[in-house]
Amino acid sequence: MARIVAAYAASHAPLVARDWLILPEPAKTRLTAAYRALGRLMSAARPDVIVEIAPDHWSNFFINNLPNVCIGVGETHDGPPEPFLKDFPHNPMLGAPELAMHILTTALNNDFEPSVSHHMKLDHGFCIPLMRMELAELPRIVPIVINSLEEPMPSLNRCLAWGKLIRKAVESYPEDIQVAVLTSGGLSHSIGEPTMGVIDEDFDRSCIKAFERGTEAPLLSFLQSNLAKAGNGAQEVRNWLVAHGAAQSSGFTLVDYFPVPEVYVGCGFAEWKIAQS
Amino acid sequence: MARIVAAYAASHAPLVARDWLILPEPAKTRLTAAYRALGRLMSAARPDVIVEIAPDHWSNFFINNLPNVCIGVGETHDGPPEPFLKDFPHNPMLGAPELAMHILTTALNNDFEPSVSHHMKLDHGFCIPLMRMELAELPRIVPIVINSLEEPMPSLNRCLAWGKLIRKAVESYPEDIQVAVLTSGGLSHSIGEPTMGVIDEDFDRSCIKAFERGTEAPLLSFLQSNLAKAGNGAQEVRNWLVAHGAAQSSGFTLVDYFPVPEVYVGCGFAEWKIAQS
Amino acid sequence: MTTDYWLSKLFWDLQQPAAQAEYRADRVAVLERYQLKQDVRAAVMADDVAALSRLSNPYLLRFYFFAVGMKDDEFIAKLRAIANTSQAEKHG
Amino acid sequence: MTTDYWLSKLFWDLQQPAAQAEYRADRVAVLERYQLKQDVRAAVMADDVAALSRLSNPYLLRFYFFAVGMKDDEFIAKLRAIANTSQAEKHG
Ligand SMILES: [Fe+3]
Ligand SMILES: [Fe+3]
Repeated sequence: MARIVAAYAASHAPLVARDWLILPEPAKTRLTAAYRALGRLMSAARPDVIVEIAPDHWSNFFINNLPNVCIGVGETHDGPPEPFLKDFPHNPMLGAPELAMHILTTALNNDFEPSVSHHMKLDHGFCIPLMRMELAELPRIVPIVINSLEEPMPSLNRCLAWGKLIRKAVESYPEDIQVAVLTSGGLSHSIGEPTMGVIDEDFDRSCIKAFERGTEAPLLSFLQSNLAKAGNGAQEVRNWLVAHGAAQSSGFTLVDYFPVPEVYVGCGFAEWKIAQS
Repeated sequence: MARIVAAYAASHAPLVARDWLILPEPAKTRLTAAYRALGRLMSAARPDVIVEIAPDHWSNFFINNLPNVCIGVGETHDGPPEPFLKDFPHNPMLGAPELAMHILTTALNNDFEPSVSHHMKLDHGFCIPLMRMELAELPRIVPIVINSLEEPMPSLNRCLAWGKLIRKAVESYPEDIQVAVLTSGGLSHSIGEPTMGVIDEDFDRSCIKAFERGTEAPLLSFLQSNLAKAGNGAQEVRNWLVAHGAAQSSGFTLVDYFPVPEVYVGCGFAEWKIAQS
Repeated sequence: MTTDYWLSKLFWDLQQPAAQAEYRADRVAVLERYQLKQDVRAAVMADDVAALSRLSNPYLLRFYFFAVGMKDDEFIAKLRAIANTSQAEKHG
Repeated sequence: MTTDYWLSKLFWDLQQPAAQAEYRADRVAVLERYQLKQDVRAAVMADDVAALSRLSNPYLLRFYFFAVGMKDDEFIAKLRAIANTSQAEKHG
């Protein structure tokens, strides 16, 4: 049987690639260290497959057919379409179509109705962590897109339920493989709205505390009350909730947190504690 | 408050338009009568909006982003893209964006995660009943696409749950409007598989009986055991299940059923009994 | 069935009348634009209903053979032959 | 916010570098292809951040103004002005 051996969270921002050469040295050093720390943890966990949970930044999907949840079942996934990521080293990325289809059918049999994609581009949200973690070899990827950009979005509760569903699917997958969950997004930031550039450190630190503690009810109630005030980019924390559910809400260890005004994002990096069921 | 005042089922087939002029007279007469009977019932029910539930026959969606459920929230919907429907009289069709968005948000708040489309084409599945019912004036349309063409699909149980969700959404919509549910698809038929052309009258008549009786458990168990053997086109009965749930599973009155080998489809037409809650 | 993405994409794109016309006029040129595996491409060139039926959605398969001008009778006969072959394989 | 489909489509399409280049060279010609309402079209021609911000997703808005070459500082200043205006309206 397959099992979830690790789960990680990392923030992303296009400017972590586009403006990399002009970022102040301290920010660059600390970002590099945080991503690399996750990369070392990931390598040590030796996953065969990464289930990566991230938003699509209008790269694949448009409002003519906008999924709230979409599972990528392709044999491969194209690298990031953003010109500033043209040097992304893993292009195309290998998918894990059997596991992905198993997650899809498990979802449909358990009252979830994701969209499915046989061919996706993975944009900076998916690829910046993968690139900056500097993995020697990239495991196969099952991308799962959670709509975190366009209202209305899946409820916070449902994001947690999605995490549990992913765990259930992995644990009922017959092949004996190791799966890591990686979630990309958050913490506080604002894009294209009047608060653009504002980072809400108070929100970010309280949010991290709520994830660290692990317990679902206070985490959900904290987010219910505060997420909407932390900028539209903070909605990406929905992806963290999915990973939290997949890790069975056992809390996590912070790797690092620091606001990076130059990329507009409160950047958080963490490793979940993995409950073995 | 809005309410569901009626619910109807009608089969469709591209050949009911493409081959209309060369269909045998008796088939044409009986099809005309059945669609018109539904049209008269629909007119008498005076709906402001039709929530129409049907599959997309690869007109809007492809496997790069295939929704299992998609709600059309557009102000208008384009008419059918099929060349043989170029004379479809209502093009574009008016949408009901507020009601559609209310169904979408109700869904997301109740652990459903449909896709959303702000711009859809409604293909022959949606439009053949609308055309042949010969409505003097077309009410506004909220299209809801249920994946019935590509495996895996939403579970039978979930289709019923979707119907109940639609009802809940309509009944919590603040405007005082009348909503009709129209579902399009089924009964037995096969498209592009070795049984293409086979109509399973036994399945169709038993299926109709199970819907007439109304009770959910035997209906679901009948479909669980028999749907897969009635041809891939029979999967469209999932759309009937959605309407059944929306009508609160009170059973229905058959308007007509007859196999039409010339269009490959066992054609059923029915009106649900509407429970008032 | 294993879904072949590029074959399915070809089928899907050919729903457009303009694409159909181009395809009828110059199949080879259109196929250049799809990353088809060698054997899949050969099955397309040979109008091999049986082989293609294992690689895409049956509705798309039907659209495709309708688009390239195969009559329903012939298409259905070829589909039936698949069933008969696999019957024969099972029982033979 | 009311989503304007065609404006959003314009923003979305302009993520493609080729489309961006065409748009910078001849905005009017590109706009012909989008069914924009009169006032929306005028807001596009005037680079009216405030007006356009009410009609599309904020990420798409940001992509768009980046694509047409507006610097982040200027874009953010215009966004702040919206907030200040609506503050003033509320409190004024
Ligand atoms: Fe992001
Ligand atoms: Fe159909």
